[in-house]
Amino acid sequence: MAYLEGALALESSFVLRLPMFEGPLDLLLYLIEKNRFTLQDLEVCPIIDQYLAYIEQIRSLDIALAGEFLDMASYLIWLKSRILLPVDVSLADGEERNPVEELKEMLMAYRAIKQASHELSERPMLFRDKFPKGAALEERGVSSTTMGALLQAIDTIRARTKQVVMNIPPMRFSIHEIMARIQGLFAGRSRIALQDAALSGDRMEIIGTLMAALEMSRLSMARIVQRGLFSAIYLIKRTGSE
Amino acid sequence: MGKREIVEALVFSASGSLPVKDILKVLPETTPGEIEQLVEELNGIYESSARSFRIERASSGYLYVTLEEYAAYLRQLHEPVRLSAAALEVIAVVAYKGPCSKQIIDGIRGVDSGSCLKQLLKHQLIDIRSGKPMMYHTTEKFLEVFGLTSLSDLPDIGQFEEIFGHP
Amino acid sequence: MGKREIVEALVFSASGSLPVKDILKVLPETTPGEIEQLVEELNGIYESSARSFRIERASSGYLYVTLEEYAAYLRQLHEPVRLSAAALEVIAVVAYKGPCSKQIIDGIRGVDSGSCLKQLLKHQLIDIRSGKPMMYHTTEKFLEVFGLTSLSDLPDIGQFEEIFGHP
Repeated sequence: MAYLEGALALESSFVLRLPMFEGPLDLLLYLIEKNRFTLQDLEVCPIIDQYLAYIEQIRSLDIALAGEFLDMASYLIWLKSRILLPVDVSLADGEERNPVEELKEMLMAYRAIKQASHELSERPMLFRDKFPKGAALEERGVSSTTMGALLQAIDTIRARTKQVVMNIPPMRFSIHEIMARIQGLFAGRSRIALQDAALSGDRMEIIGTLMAALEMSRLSMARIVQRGLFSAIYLIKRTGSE
Repeated sequence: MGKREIVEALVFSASGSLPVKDILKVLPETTPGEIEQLVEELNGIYESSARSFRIERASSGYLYVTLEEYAAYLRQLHEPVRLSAAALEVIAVVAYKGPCSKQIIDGIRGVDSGSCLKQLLKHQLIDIRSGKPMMYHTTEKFLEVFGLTSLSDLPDIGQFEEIFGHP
Repeated sequence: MGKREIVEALVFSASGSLPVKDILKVLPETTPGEIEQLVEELNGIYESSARSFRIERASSGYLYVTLEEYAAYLRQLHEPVRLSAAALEVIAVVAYKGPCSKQIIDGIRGVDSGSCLKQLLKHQLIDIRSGKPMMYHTTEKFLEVFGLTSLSDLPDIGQFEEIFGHP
């Protein structure tokens, strides 16, 4: 696997090398080119293996990898299994599109865009290769502008006022008060739903109640029980003998 | 490509006047006197080839201007100005929030919007509905400048997320 | 002062590109063909007197720009626009595909394009058309920046028709 040796040789410069790929499709195109395949006579399996090995290699170097690369990896594993496993006759009667063809089409579309963007960047570009004459001084009407400019303005407001927006209101609920309230509820029964302990349903109160429950659990005053993911949380009273 | 043409390109590309010190930054071996000499040469070339513009000395730098005899034609062109970033913020608030008072606009932006409101009023992008407090609202001209047919053409604020991330 | 110099002064005084229709407003007896002829003459004069700028056809009009050989000097004064490779991919999708949603752009590129869209919006190379989903399209400024008269000036790219011809 020559490409892997290459990858290892590049180990130290990986951080610099990685952004070379704009995304998983870019990496796939690179591997296809490296193997001297064309999209028409593409052998998918070796490319999939190399892609997965490459991703593994990068992950072993502990470099954070964009989610898209991993999504593609799991898609390719699925694709390979589809290719290697005997075709299910019920699925093979033309109803479903050939996933290999779909991948090829994706790659073709991406390659075309990559080429187009390359050609665009080769053109003499204003503000990079040539500069327009500066604006005259006089002020008259207002030039037409873009919706994007409007959104940009809103984003600027948001960025500037973020601190105000993020300002978390002070905790108006004392954890000890809530603990005392829960104790009171325990007087009549040994098991209460956590949400019953938050009287107002106020976000801050719910957080306060959860913190009170955790504190009570820590002090062995109650046990916290939840039957399943997202199901109701209950507090069960613990007695001294428990 | 000589020094003279580099000076020409620099002044040419500047908005308004270009300070001499900016020219010296790009051409460090030059002196202000030399630059003045080059500018005179350029104006000589423009004059002898009957060009419609000259370079003028302006406060701390140089500036391209068209000759006065062309003013009559130029005035017919509606040379537009760009709205300042602050004015864009204000118009964005008024457009999305609907008719609102200065207090509300200031509150959302976190800064005073007085001079922006004045600028927008001058350009007729907003108008005032009398009352206490006065309410500002967008105009037909606003729609025109932003290429909208009605305020309902404004994209949904929630949709910004895809570009600007979480609020 | 001839027509040619009036055209020169008009384009010269404009910030950004001057639409042909604005020139026709000032010089109503002229035709677009004649204007093109005059612009060619002007560029001839600039070339023979070794000027550092030319008039270019851009978007729907004419624009003064400096010659490429001066770029190295000008970049020291102006913040040059640097589009990332990713942003160039996004603008290529929007330009070739025509107005399209973020989902489509992401789909073709295989990665999220949010930050690129933001960058391109900031440079006003793309704009938004509201709707569900929001659609992105290229702007006049895009044509100006890439020296195009219209989107149909874009180089033909192999297989493009068959890939993008039918949505």
